[in-house]
Amino acid sequence: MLYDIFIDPFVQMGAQPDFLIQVLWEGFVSGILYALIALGFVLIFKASGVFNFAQGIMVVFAGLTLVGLHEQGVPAFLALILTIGVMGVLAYGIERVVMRPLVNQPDIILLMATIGLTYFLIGFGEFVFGGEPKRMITEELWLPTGSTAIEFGERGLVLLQHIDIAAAVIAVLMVSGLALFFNKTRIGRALRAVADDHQAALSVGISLNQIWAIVWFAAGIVALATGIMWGARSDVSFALEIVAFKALPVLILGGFTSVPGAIIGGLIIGFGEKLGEIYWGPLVGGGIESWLAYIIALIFLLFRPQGLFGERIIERV
Amino acid sequence: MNAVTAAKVVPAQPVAAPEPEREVLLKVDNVSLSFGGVKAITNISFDIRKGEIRAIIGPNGAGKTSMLNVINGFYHPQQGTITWRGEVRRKMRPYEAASQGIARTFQNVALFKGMTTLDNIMSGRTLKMHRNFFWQVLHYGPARDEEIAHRRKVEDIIDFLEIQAIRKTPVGKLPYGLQKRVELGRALAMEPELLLLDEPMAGMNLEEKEDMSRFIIDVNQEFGTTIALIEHDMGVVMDLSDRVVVLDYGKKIADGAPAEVQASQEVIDAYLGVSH
Amino acid sequence: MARLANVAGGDVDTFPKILLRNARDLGERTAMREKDYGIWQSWTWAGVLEETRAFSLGLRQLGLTAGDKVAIVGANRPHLYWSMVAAQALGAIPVPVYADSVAEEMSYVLSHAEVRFAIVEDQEQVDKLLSMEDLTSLKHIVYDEPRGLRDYDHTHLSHFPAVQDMGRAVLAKDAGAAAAWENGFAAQKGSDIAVMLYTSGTTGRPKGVMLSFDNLVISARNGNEFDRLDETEEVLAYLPMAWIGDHVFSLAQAYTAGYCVNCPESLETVDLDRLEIAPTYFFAPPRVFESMLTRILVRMEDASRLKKKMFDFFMDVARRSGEKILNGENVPFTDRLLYSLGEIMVYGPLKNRIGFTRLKVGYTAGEAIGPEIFRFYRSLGLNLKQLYGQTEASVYITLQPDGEIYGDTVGKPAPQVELKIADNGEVLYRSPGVFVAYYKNEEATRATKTEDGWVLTGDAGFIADNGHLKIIDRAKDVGKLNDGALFAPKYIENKLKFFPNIKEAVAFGNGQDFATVFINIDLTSVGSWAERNNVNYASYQELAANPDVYAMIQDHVDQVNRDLAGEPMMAGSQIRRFLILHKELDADDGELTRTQKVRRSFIADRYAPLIEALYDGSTSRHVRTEVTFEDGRTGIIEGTVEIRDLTPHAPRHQLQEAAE
Amino acid sequence: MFYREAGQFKTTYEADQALFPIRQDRIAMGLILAVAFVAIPLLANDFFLTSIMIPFLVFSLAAIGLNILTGFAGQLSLGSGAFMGVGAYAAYKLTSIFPDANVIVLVLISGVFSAGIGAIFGLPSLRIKGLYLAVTTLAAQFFLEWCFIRIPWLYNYNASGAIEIPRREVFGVIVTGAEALPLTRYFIVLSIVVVIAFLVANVIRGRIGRSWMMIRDMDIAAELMGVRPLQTKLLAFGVSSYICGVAGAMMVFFWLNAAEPSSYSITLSFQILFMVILGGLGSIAGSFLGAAFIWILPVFLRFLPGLFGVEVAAESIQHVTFMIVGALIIFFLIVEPHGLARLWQIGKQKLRVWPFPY
Repeated sequence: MLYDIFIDPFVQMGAQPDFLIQVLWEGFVSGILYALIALGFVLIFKASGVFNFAQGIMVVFAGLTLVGLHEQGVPAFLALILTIGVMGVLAYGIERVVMRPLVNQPDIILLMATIGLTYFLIGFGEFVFGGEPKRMITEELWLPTGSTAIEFGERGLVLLQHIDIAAAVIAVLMVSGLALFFNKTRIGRALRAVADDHQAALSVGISLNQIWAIVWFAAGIVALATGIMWGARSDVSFALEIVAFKALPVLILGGFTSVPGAIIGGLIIGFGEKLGEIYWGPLVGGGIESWLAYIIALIFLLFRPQGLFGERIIERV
Repeated sequence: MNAVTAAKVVPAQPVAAPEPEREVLLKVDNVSLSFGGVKAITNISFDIRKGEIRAIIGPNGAGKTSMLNVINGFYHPQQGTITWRGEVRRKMRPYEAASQGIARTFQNVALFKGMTTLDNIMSGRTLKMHRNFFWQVLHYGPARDEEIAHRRKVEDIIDFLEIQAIRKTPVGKLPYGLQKRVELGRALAMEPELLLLDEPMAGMNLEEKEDMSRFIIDVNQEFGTTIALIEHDMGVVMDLSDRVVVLDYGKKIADGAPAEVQASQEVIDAYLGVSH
Repeated sequence: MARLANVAGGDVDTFPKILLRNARDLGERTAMREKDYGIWQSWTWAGVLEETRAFSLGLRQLGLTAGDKVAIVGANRPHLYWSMVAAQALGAIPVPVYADSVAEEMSYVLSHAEVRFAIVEDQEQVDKLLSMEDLTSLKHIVYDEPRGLRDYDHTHLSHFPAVQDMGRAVLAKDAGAAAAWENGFAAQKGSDIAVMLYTSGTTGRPKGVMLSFDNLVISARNGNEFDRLDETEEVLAYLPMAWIGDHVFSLAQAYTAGYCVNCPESLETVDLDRLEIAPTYFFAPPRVFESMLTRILVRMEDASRLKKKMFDFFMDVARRSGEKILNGENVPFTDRLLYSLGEIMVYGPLKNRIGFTRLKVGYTAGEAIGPEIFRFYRSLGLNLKQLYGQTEASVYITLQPDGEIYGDTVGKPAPQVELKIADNGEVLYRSPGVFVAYYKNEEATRATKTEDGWVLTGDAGFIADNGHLKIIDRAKDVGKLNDGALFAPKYIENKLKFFPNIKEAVAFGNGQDFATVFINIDLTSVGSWAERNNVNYASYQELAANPDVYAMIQDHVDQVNRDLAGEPMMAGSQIRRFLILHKELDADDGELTRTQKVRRSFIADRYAPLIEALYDGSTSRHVRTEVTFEDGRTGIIEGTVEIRDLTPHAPRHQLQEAAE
Repeated sequence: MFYREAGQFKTTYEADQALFPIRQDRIAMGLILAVAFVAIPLLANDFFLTSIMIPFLVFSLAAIGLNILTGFAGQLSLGSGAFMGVGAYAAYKLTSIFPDANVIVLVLISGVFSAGIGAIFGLPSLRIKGLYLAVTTLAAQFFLEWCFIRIPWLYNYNASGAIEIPRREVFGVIVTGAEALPLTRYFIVLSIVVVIAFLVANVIRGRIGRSWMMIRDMDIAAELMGVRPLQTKLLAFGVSSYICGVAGAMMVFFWLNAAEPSSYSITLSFQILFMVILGGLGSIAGSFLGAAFIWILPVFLRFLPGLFGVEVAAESIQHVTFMIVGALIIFFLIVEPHGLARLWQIGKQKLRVWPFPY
């Protein structure tokens, strides 16, 4: 028994290093996608302190809009631009209808509001686009398909999907883009300021309401990118929502306010989940992917309640 | 002068003469506390004697509140010991301090906002109530008898603090001065041996301060409760307290009767000369 | 009909005897309640007897003997009520005094009465008594509330329960003690002195009115019969115990009828306590009804528009037909229908909120009540009536019988009361309730009570055609303007005072060319107006000096003038100039009596410069006034008071005079 | 307006601290119970009982359970669906093992299992607060759901992977299984819900309920008053999970007859959470109101187009329901974050002080 848990998995890893690398790659790719969802959370949390439960559904919604528009005969790239527009309208709407009236409410109320938003978007999305899964318009967007096999050692073979590589590249681009945006632009600096001090942000000359609309829009674009990537790997459907919950443990690991934390947290969860599922899963009948991420986060939390990059909390009386 | 008039006894004035040494209730020995390198308290020693009103004063950031937090187990000092009723205390959780008879109020009122005045004060009786879950579920019988017995005690406190009119008002709706009074009531409901008051008169007007001072003296005299209080208003401190300890930048700079402390040059320099 | 209406007959003629009888006949009925520790602590008549007996025996142990005077000082508490009967049982005479009177005033009363014992509420009263150096007769103090008194020397000081314990110890030791105690007062007669009440007196030193058991018991019995009160009544004891009204309603009538007296938790909670108890029999001076109405209207101001409209609509219906329905007159069917709808929508809930749901009879007296205020309550279907009474009469002189309610009269002579009007217009009466004498004041007794038992009330009035007494004013206050026009200050003041914004008014004019007034604004009502209109103010003084407030008050005064112009007798005394006082009139400064009546001459002296300014044509005057705070400290209020002029209205003939 | 409180004074603490100190409230409560126990059984048809009343009561109970944890003790939970599942599976196993035992008793016992599991997942609450705790409960949700799928013993190795409730009789009356009459089920469910709601009301107004609220309102102060945080929170987790467990067991035994792991998915957790939020955190009455709202609104919406003679696909209605529920949640949070119970409270207060505005 102990052997099965503590020794055998590593023996297997050593015995088939190519398979291990394949697993790690899979983990890396899903980690990237988790990180992208988490990134959306972080953006909004940083700027407004709102824990946006709806980020996952925004991913699906963005993906569905894109595909849906294309199905209606809109050219792929026009559809992409229109979708960005839709996300902008959505961000503006959320700011007006949800965020502004709820300003200064306790965290839990805001969280609940985003859960309400989730329900609304699910209903709305299904009502407009129907409930059945859709195929992502990968080729139409000139994204690579197919795969490359890399010879590994004597008889090993690692298979890399092109779309996964593209996903990684886009993720890197997106993170760098956001970093630039935060550090180099006026709005970006205001956004950072708002995270620290609302008054300071106002002195930059941008209203809080504008800032919120902007971050929700930014989160919407991140969601669109995530949706395209994810949709290209599987299909676009509301089943994705469950996957989006995984962003929670990612954030727990990385801390709610840290962009690098979101990336690293995403990767840890991605790697951990795939390794766990492949090497330890069979011991208990498999399928542990559905909860492993949470347990990892939970164990982590017990030892470091403030997350990887969070500051230590000193409670004051 | 009639027969009855002669009967009046003037209550003993504090400080008048050094009374026989009272038993030490709590002793703080060389306590130091820091947060990530920032020293909040450095090497402080003093004691609190049974039945006295002990004031802890000092400028903002002098470490007064941290000191109270150490005493009731909310912070654990890195160095030094605390002796409570003759026993050196090891690391202690706040609820353990509570069960050993240490109650407190807070600088910024920390009432349970969702509850009424009555329930807030009832919450102070938590430790005195023992009926287990199954009786609580039934509510009738022992659990209700217990609840009623404690309600009666709580009503004593309500009567004592003259807050009958707000008995069933949610505390969130009360003005600040009354909230402070309810908080005192909640601490009193614990029937503490040592009562820690963190700026009981902060933000009060003159009349409210007078009321509160009267309540503090009454608590001390009627129930014999030992009181340690932090206060900014020097007049109040001088009137109320038997002995005063003065902190500045986490260090003790004076300790003694109010008059002595007031006369100390170091205190004048560090504190009294500084306007707040 | 009351079972115990005949209680005063036969040999049951003193309160200790009535207590025995009640304990026997009504033993398990609740006699008394006090809201204490959050609930209504209750005592049955049997319980009250036990408590009273124990305390009485304890007092005897302490040395109380027949003829001793016992001061009772404090708020309405069961212990203090029991103390009175406990003292009476030993032949001692209770002397309730106003608990909020300043030490000097109280000292005079207690010294004058030569009290040997004092039963007081708490430390405050104990300290007050201990500070009275010249009160040499006082031998022992009993207190009810131990807080703060722990460290006092208890040689001549006892806690109430400790005294009861002494009494109980006697009972435990000696099986015959209870019977002996009862025998002790069996020989007391109805003509013995029951109680001494000091009248607050608008002038001079307070006088000790000695009332016999007969005075009180017979008056109380008559009162009970008149309004068919029995042991099922609930009353709220919240008025000063030293006042004859409370003594009769909360003790004499309660004992004779056997009903339940409820003591509120504290002064701040009286409204809530009244709501909880819902008294069936209620007494209040007009100002209580006034302030209650003010608060009702102020709160309704904050109601939503729709609700306010509905309220106003139904109050209109009530004004139109409420009183008629109450008096059993004919009312159109539609109005009757609307009124019953109003009962569901407004009147019922309103009565519920002010605790009058169960009210059988309500009385107001002491001063004239504003007719609007009076009508308001009556139109809700509340049987509110006026009575006219005095300490010297054991309250009752005249009463309004059910169904014969006129706002401007105080009713018909109470049972067994004879009434006559002297040549100078002063009202005289003779009744079983007429007091024995003023204590140690032969001269005053003779000046007030004639050889054949008629008492001079000091009020001017006349008996109207319908047999009802109508009071105009204090006999000595009714005066004339220089042009010979009649000047009745109280009449004018009362007209002013039923504007919610005006709390108090003092009119001047006797021997002057025209009438003028001082006005006190009502801080609750005007304050609420200020809040609604974003007017900032830090003090009464600042609000009183506000030009908008002045304009508002000027409107009110003008309205009164218009009214006066319509009354032939009064048209000449229209108000020509007025000012709003820079401070509130206060009993602590001696400006009001303890029963909150205006002390006109005192005010005239104190504010002489202002009166001068009213008549010398100046438009403002700077004043400094010394004020006394409740704890005896003094301070100065200083400011400039503005004076405004009004144009009188031409006299008109009152067409609807017949309607009055 | 209908309240006539004048004259209702209390001479004992028992009366003052009664569950319904105001007479009119007692009368209203009596009326509600009379309607539930007499009028509805007399008047309602099977559809109304099966599709509206029974699920409403089951959800009410689950909402009460979650409300204890989230509303009273202030610990956010997203795992109530799974705890309901634990109750369902436990009851199923119990009745499989003890086929002759009284199934109602077994349903009540099943809650003990979910209470234990709930307490285990509550352990981290000592160190973890607020949103972080939501992750713990999500872990419970997904882990338990996985257990329902992967541990065949739980569903007696059925090929379908679902549990199907066998026929059981209590005192000769069929209470579970397809043949059980809706009315029988209704009475059982109603009785259990009423009794548990009453017991919960008792706990809430005693020392334990106060301790929960102390932790919720200000955990530091609570600790300094002598409340032991761990015990208190675990008790809240335990009691909450017990009630959810019983609700979960009732859901399958007296309503659905059969259930599969997806019946107790995160969707159910959210549904219960919505009931609690819309109904009102920290209110037992609110739990009923929330359950009624969330359960009955979709039923109503399903019938609404029919009333206007419009044919709408069932699917579309479901989607619209989602949208409406989502929008309503946001609307309520904006207008009255304390839910229907607070609206009810405000309304009641208005009636009490009528005609005054306050």
